[in-house]
Amino acid sequence: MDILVIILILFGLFLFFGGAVGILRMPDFYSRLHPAGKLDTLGIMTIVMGLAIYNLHHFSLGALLLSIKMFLIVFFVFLSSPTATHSIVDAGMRAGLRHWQKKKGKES
Amino acid sequence: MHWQIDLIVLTFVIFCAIAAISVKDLLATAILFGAYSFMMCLLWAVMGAVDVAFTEASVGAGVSTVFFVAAVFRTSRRTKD
Amino acid sequence: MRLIGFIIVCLTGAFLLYGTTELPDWGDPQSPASVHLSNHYIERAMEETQVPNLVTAVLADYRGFDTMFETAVIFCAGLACFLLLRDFRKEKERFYRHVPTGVILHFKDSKKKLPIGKEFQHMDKQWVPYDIIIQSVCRILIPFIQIYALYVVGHGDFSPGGGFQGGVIFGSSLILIAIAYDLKTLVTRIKEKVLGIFAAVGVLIYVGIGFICMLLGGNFLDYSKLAKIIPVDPGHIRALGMLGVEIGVGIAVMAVMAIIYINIVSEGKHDEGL
Amino acid sequence: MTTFFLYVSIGLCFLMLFSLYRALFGPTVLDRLIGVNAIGSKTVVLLLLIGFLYKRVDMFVDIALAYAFLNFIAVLVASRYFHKRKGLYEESFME
Amino acid sequence: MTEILSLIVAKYNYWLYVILMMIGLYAMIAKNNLIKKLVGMNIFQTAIILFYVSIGYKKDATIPIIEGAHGGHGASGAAIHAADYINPLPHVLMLTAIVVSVATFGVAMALAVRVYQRYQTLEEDELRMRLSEK
Repeated sequence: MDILVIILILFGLFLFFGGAVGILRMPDFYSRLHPAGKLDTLGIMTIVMGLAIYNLHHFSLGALLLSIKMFLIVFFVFLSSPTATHSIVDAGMRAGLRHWQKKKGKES
Repeated sequence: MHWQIDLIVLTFVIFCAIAAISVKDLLATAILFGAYSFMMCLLWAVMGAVDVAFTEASVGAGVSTVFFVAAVFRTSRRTKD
Repeated sequence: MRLIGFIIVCLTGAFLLYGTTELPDWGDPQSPASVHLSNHYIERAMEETQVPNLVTAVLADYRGFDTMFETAVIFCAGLACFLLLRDFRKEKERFYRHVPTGVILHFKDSKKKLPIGKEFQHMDKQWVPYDIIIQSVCRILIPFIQIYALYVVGHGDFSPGGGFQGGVIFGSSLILIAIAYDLKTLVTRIKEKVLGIFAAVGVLIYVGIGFICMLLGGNFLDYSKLAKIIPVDPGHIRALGMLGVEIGVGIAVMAVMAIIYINIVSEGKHDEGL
Repeated sequence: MTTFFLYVSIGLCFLMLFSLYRALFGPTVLDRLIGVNAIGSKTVVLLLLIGFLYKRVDMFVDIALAYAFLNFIAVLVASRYFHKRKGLYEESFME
Repeated sequence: MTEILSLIVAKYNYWLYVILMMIGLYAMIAKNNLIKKLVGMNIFQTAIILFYVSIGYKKDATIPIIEGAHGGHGASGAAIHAADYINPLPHVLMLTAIVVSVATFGVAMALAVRVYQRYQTLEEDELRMRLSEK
């Protein structure tokens, strides 16, 4: 069981790492949102699920309720984080931000 | 016991505070102030002050940023320094 | 000005840095702050009040008088926002939008109120179409947030939380209505008068519980005297009194947060906002 | 297992630094908003991890749940600003 | 080496609190914009709150909620030692301080909106100029 938890947490950490590097390295606003929206949501879901499974080690009613609360976190993040990303994209479109184009000749 | 996390987050808080007062756009100040309060909540959770962390989570993430953005919406974003 | 400020700040900082050498180490259990009074709180609060969360016990029982005036300060903040910004003059120029067709009606200088049905929608100067995704997600989320806020208020004795936190979360759910839909929606669903009455009632509940204790022959906010009128186990009566006080604080904080937001975002006109 | 959680949380703190760079030096306001959103999602996980480090996670899960709700509101408000006020850059550029 | 490390762990926090307070004070004195001054005030406030909360922290202690009392009937036999729990008193004082600070922040924002309605600016020097014109 511990191995499953460790695998889930390390996978989530890897996803967070990908998201962080993507936010740092991508050239413009819209392409930065791509890692930020997807990888962070999936990363938080995997890590919290791993922690919830770890919490069920010593099984009792309290631990079960606690794990249900953690799954509630997963559910609400699954619902609200893409909405936040969508609203940021909408704001960028309305603000008139241009998307990035590869410049030929000189580097950007 | 967890002094490592404490020191790292405290250093980030200093960066955030310097950026929040030196950036030349009030909306960006509002957003950076939100990040500042996130880290402050983390700091209090590390120190074991659970209730204070809860208060900061609800106040700093939700209401304080909202008031700030509302005031910037009704005044201007312009600032000279 | 900048140079003077820098010098003053550096001097103050140097003095304070010098002062830190005298302070106890970080996390020292024998520091002066944690040897006198707080040991009594930690060791005795559980048997005296039956509340496991020591912070709530100290906040609402041992230092209840302090918290009462903190609540009063928050109420005064809401009152100050109302008095500073509220503007009762009606907007002369108004726009309405017919929802099915999208025709926009424009009124100039009309004092008369139109009989507006459901198909007409109030429209601001900076009107943007509603975002269906955000609206439907908020419609799902808002009830959960409100139930969670009530849980935080009610469960403040056993886990972190209490009146302040639950009130702020409830208030931010009201703010979420105003953001996802429109400020007009929030103002028509919860009237301004209702919010004001809630803010006052919250403080009144707090003071009233203290006063009832006084009428029953105890000191102000001495919850153990409540056992004369509420038939419960006398060990738990203090926890029950704290719960009542927390409910009062929660109501007051919720109403004040909503009042401040509505007044700031619409400059006191209560018609258009973020 | 506690040591593992400690190292995971220190790693998350360093990942937070990357997002913080975008929040501090982002060219536009919206880039800062992305950075702050990413910091918020890492904070939820870190709060739970701190709870496991204290071995009292039943107390910390409430805070994480509150964050999952309220981080959303802050981002929504800040992006709602751009729905109403056009113009991405500071108004001082216009003068 | 371990002595230096322990000294840093013992005192580094206080140094950073002082630096944070200096940042807030500098913003309050030298910045020209009213809202920037408010942000400086809030940073100052959080530095002081941090200092208070860190006084109550104890090493190897748990959070100030009594363990094993969730059955509702409490009084779980074992005696409670004060060294096992973090000091709750600074938490109480600072908890109310945070909520009051957000309320006063709201009032200050209302004042800023009012000033902007009247004078169309938030910069301090421009405000002085407008005031002296009249």
